[in-house]
Amino acid sequence: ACTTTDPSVTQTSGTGTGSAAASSPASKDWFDQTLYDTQNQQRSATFEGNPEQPYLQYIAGPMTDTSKFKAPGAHKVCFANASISNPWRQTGWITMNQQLKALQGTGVISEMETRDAKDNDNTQIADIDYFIAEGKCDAFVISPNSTAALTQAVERACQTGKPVVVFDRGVQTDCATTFIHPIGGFAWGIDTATFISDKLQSGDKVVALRILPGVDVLEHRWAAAKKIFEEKGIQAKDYFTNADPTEIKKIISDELATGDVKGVWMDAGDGAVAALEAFEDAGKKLPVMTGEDEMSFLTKWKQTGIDAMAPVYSNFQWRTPLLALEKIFKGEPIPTEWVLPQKPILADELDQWLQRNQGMPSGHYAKFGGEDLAGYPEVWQQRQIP
Amino acid sequence: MDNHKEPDALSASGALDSGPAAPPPILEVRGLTKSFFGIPVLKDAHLSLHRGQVHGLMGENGAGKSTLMKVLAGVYQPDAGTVLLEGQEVNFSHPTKAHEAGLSSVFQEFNLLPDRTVAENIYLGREPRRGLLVNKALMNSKTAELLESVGITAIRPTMQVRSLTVAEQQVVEIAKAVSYDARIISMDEPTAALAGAEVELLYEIVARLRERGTAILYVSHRLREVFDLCDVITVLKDGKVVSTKPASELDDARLVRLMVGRPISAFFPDKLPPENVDADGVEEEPILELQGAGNGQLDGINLSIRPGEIVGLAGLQGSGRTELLHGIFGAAPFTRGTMKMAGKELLPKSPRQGVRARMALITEDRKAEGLSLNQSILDNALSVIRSVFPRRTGAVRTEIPGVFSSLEVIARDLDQEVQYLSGGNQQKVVLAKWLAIRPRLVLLDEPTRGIDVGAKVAVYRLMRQLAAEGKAILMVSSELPEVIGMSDRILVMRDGRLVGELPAGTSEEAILQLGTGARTAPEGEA
Amino acid sequence: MKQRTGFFQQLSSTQIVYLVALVTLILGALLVNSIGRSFFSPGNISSILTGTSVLGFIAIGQTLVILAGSLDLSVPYVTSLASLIAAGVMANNPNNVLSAVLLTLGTAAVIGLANGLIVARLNVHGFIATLGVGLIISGYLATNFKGSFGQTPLAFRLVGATGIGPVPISTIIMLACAGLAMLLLHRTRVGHHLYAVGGDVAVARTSGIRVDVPVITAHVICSVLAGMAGLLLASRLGVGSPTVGSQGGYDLLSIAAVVLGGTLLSGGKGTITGTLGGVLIFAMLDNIMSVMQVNPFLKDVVRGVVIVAAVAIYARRRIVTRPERFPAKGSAETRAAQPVTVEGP
Amino acid sequence: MTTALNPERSTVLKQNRASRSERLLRAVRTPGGAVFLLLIGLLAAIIVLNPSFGEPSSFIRFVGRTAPIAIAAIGQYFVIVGGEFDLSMGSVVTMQVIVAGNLIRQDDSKVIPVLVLMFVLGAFIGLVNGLITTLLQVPSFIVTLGMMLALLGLVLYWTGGAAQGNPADSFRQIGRGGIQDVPVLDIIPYPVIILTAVAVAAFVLMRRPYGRMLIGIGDNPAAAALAGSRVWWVRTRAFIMSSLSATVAGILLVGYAGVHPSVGRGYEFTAITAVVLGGVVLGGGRGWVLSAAAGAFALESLFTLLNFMGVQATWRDTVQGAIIIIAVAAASRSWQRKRKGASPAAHDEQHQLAAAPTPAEGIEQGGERV
Ligand SMILES: Nc1ncnc2c1ncn2[C@@H]1O[C@H](COP(=O)(O)OP(=O)(O)OP(=O)(O)O)[C@@H](O)[C@H]1O
Ligand SMILES: Nc1ncnc2c1ncn2[C@@H]1O[C@H](COP(=O)(O)OP(=O)(O)OP(=O)(O)O)[C@@H](O)[C@H]1O
Ligand SMILES: O[C@@H]1[C@@H](O)[C@H](O)OC[C@H]1O
Ligand SMILES: [Mg+2]
Ligand SMILES: [Mg+2]
Repeated sequence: ACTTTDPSVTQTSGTGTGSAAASSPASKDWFDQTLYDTQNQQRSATFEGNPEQPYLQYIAGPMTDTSKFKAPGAHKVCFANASISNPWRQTGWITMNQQLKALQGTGVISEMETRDAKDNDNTQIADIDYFIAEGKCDAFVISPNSTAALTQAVERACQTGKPVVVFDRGVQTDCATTFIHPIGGFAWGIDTATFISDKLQSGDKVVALRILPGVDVLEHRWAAAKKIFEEKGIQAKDYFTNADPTEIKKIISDELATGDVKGVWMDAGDGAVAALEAFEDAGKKLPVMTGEDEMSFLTKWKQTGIDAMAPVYSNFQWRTPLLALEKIFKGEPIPTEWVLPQKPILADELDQWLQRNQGMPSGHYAKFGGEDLAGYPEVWQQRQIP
Repeated sequence: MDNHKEPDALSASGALDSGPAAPPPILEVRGLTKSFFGIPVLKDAHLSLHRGQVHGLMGENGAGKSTLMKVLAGVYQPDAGTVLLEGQEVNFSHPTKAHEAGLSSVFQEFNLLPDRTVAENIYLGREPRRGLLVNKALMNSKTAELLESVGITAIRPTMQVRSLTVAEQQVVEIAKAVSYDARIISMDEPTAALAGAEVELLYEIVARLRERGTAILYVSHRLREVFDLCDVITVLKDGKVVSTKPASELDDARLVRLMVGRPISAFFPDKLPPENVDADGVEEEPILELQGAGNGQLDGINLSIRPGEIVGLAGLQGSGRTELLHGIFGAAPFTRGTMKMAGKELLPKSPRQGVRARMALITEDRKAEGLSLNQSILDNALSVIRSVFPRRTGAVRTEIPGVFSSLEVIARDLDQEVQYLSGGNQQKVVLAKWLAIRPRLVLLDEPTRGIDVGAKVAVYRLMRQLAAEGKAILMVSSELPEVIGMSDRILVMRDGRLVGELPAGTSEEAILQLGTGARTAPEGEA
Repeated sequence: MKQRTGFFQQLSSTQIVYLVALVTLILGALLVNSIGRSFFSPGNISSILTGTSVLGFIAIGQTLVILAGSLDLSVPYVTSLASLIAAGVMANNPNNVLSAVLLTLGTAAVIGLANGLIVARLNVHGFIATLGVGLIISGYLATNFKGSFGQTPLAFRLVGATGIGPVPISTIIMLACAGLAMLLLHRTRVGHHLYAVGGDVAVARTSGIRVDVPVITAHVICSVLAGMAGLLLASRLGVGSPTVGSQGGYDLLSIAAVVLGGTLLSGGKGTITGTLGGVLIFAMLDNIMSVMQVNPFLKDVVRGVVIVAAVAIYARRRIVTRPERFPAKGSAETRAAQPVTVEGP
Repeated sequence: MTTALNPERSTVLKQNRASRSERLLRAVRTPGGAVFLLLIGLLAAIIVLNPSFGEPSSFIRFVGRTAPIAIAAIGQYFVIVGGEFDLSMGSVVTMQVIVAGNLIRQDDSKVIPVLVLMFVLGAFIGLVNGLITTLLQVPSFIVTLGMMLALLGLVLYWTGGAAQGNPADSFRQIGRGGIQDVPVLDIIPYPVIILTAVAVAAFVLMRRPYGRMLIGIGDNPAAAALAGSRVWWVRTRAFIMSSLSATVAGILLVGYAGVHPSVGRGYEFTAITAVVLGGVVLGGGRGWVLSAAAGAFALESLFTLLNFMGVQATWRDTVQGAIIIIAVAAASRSWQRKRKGASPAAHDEQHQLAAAPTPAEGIEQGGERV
């Protein structure tokens, strides 16, 4: 019989755009000084493009020449999604679908075939391989489930010669046509930890609530924050919560029982409300807090008037891959690493964002960036998931 | 076994070893002592087995017979004492050791795997191998030979045990014990599940083994069998050997007295005068009436039972007696025909409906179908009432201690779990739970299976009492003396049909003839 | 109880499993064709078979454990740990492959041994014993690994990426393991004893079997096969991952596949062939739903319903029924036999 | 029940029930009793580490927050003691949490109707689990596994993965609020009251015919069926109670923590662990309902203890795993010891149930008596 070896299973090149630290053992830190410095600078960088369309903005840098992909007509896109297992991803997925409809309307995309890996690396590898073999894809969009594990599958997609767009979590290869992501986890960590440290004294206790381990974009948030807390002498104790509010509430209650908690830091805002309620129920003074631009947190923030900020891991990045493909099929150059704006919501903007998202469910993300798309606002309000 | 109206006086002190004089014993047990968690079960037991000898081991429930056997089989380790095999001291630390030494056993408990084949069961634990692998072909052919050698043709080695009848399964167990080519075979109640032809088969197997020079240790509660088969009988009482005598020196009465330590006045108690019945109560309406009842296993069942009547139901293993009780009770409902309870049309579709009609079913397998072993005596006794007449629980609860005392249940207290009771006491708990509903019709399936003489008598007396109170009783039993001794009428089944009715006091031969079809009834059959 | 002798009654549960698989196949082919795709194209077949490999390894092991009357809930964690050890020891150096594989499987075997000893010697129900061991490993993983670790060299990655025609090597290895497991079950003493212990411990014991041995053996093999799954995953992912096992939900899914394959959850009866059928059904189902782009939440609904429905097909059937003597409904010919009354003996 | 009994003996036999104190002593020596000792030990350790935990007001809050899992454990107990498993519990909790969030929203007037709907839904799921298990004879492990997948999938599909938001505060009060300004305790959380009610009801139920039947069925379903029990219905009711208790747990959790699709995840395993820790035997027929609840408290106390000890959160699983193995191994030892312990008395002549005559005498009296 004929042996079929995937020609693309090759020695990995090593450094990629994702994160250098991703394949290192736990004992080695997720902390990466170079990346930290880069993202720290990017926080104040100027973004190219129209601020009205943040999902198309980017930081000037190397561009990929896409002229070889230039082709008229509608194209078939294959999307290998890690999952839609949390509200952030669900919101993004809804937005992406509305964007898809728009591009189908303009005849750029004929159809998008999606495979959802349900948070499973192995499944997503198989999904990508299936697309390569059977999908008749004109382009690939990949939202990797984890950084190192998906690297080779992405490389295989690249070797088809079709455009490959990677977004959100990264992979360890440069082969993709573009890698789309907001500034990143270190920037998030710097924004949030600086905010909290500024309001607290050295020696104060902060509880850090983290969703899950092992995801680069999340680990970077904590790596940066931890460093800053250490520098400022803040005592930060971290827990993994799976975003389960029950867990969060118990953790806070027990922490409150052993001493005052002055601040709460979160690597993702999901479950922020429960953390605050734990303070309320214990009759303790509400903490300085960072959540996320999830509606539940913004609403609670407003209600309680706490000293808070909402870092943003720009949800509108879910639109960008399809828009990038539009450019690619036109042969327009696009950023090789497409860094999207990532601007936290500060107290003075809170009302504005609440206003803009009135009627949205609690799992909705304020900076979802789809107001101009068809179906707004019902589709998001009713969370219609295809 | 006949009724023993006049028991002989007998000295309880049995002579010691009185086996055949000349050859040295093949197996000798000396001073065997075994306790379970501090309670002695065997006390200084001794026993000698000789080549070609069938040695009966008798005793009441809990006397220690099975324990002794299991020590010999390597299942239990003795606390003290020695076992000599042809003069050599042996110590079976594991059942395999006993097998290797030429000792095999048929255990009292069911010992086959229903989902494995006959061959796999017989060679379990010593599968023939070629190299590292099991040689299935050899295993099957050896099994076929073995089955043939013991005279069984209906069973193929590759059949699943589950597809065999209970009797066939028991025969497989016996074949399994024989297959070890053992010098000594011990059999613990091998006929408990057998009737008629299979018992004959067992007799033949035993005879053949005896000819070969195999020594057999034989445990049974059926006196007749013991006298038919055994050369020597040892009686155990409370874990002590009280007598070893040639069978010829014993008779039923003496044996029973050795076992229970006292004479038994009446094995099958006499009928009691009916309570509160008019003089001409004979013409009373039947409690149960079946017309043309049948289902997948039964056909054309016509019968009627009047209050105060004890009707025996005889037949071979698998003839459908249990099925008939289950049909009446609703556990395996009739799919055709009619049934009347006290004149009212009723065809129970579930046991619950049977119970509601105030029927009681004492099942043949008390551990599997009669008791919740981890629950207390009290909970078991109340189980029927609680399930079907929960509102009467309180009232019945207060009567329970009285019931147990009159049934003479021996136990620590009502909170004791029934698993710790001996077989006879467990059976009394089963009876008690059914008495609680004041049944009109009592269906008894092998009510004395595996219980000792003392407990048996208690059951018989209870039956008489129930009959006197006007209840109707339908009793299935494979022990013909019991059927004959207790029944007012005897119905005989064969192949799912009632094939005849015999009056009280009929002979075993008559029953067997009908049951086996050896004699066709005058009018002929369908 | 009354029984119907329908079509299903005459089939063995393994036959029913493959019948269900066939129905799934036909349905899949129709559905997939209806959207202009081919169910039988090499790419799709390869995709389905790839889907069987990892679960296959684990389900084979799970079959042995369930047959022996136990259960293994620790498999996902063993799989994750195995992937980490493999990738960690290999560290992208082809010379380390052999030692890594041995170390991985050795560690898995030790965990299996622990499972087996806890079940057999400490008398802890398999559910609790392996849940506990799984938690112990899970804590270790969570504390010591935050993200992927190590790197498998090219030569080793080829195992997960090579195929003979549309058949992935990994599937072939899995089937080879299945073959070995069948050989073990049907042709070795310990295999026979495994059925015996799962069927009835007391019977096994009095038949002279050392009952610990089959239980411990089953647990060790199950863990080793979970280790194999970990190796395969390390090969496919190129790295070890502390969550790759739990991502797959292999604990419950493997149990479901085993039961779907006709093995009794209480032990003593069942086949590897049936389990492979169960695994195949799951793999085809996943494949069809993915091709059809079924909403990921609804996928679980379908899985859940299929598991229950498929098992329901044969669960109610008594495996071997006694033949009926009479037609249950009673035919006209069966005249009620009149019992005769005989005078005396 | 006059049959075959000597009425005058009834009086003698009243004393043949073991004394209350003896029964209690026996009970403490079983795993179901030992879990209470374990719990006391754990609580003592927590208080040593953090004395403020022992203050009535913090302790009662601890009880309150443990109520949902304890209630779930009680529900799971019914299923387990009847010889089955309920793996769908976690999904039921999640479903109820999301139903509450999506249907009540901020509308106080919907609280009651939605509550009713939730109970109906809960009962319905239990009914389906029970009927498929008992009538179609699919192993409950598989039925409830299927239900777990299907239910969660359906709910997430229906809601697009996340609820609209927390339900009205009046509804959340059930799980979050309490009777204020109580002397000493400061507050009595409603969950504590609900837990107490559930525990009392469960305790009483287990002493009633239904409860005894359920245990009997877990022990030997064939015997129970032949004794006239509707085995299918008794077990189905256990599944219904399990789903209903998951519903109550869900209601308390929405109140306590708020709506999120991860609320309830893994609840089935936690509940089963708690039940087993409480000395209840998997496979049915043995164990007490309050021990199951105590098992839940022991588990929660253990986690709290680990938090206070500053044990890294990631090690928590490891400690939990080790503890349940040790506890269950010890329990299986102790059931064995109980078996040993029980035998002597059974054979002790002094302890014959029928205090008066021995069987020997009875037999000699033969047919005359009775
Ligand atoms: N494994 C055991 N653990 C504890 N006690 C036991 C065990 N096996 C037997 N016993 C007790 O030892 C005593 C003797 O039991 P054994 O089974 O030997 O009696 P037996 O003579 O065979 O009775 P039967 O005629 O009812 O079969 C009984 O009281 C029984 O309860
Ligand atoms: N092969 C078998 N496997 C399982 N159960 C069986 C088998 N054969 C018979 N039974 C059951 O055993 C019981 C006895 O069967 P049946 O009614 O045919 O015989 P019977 O005349 O009552 O004999 P017995 O003396 O054994 O009670 C019934 O409950 C039947 O369902
Ligand atoms: O859960 C989200 C994760 O999937 C994404 O990659 O990063 C942001 C998180 O909130
Ligand atoms: Mg015995
Ligand atoms: Mg019978």
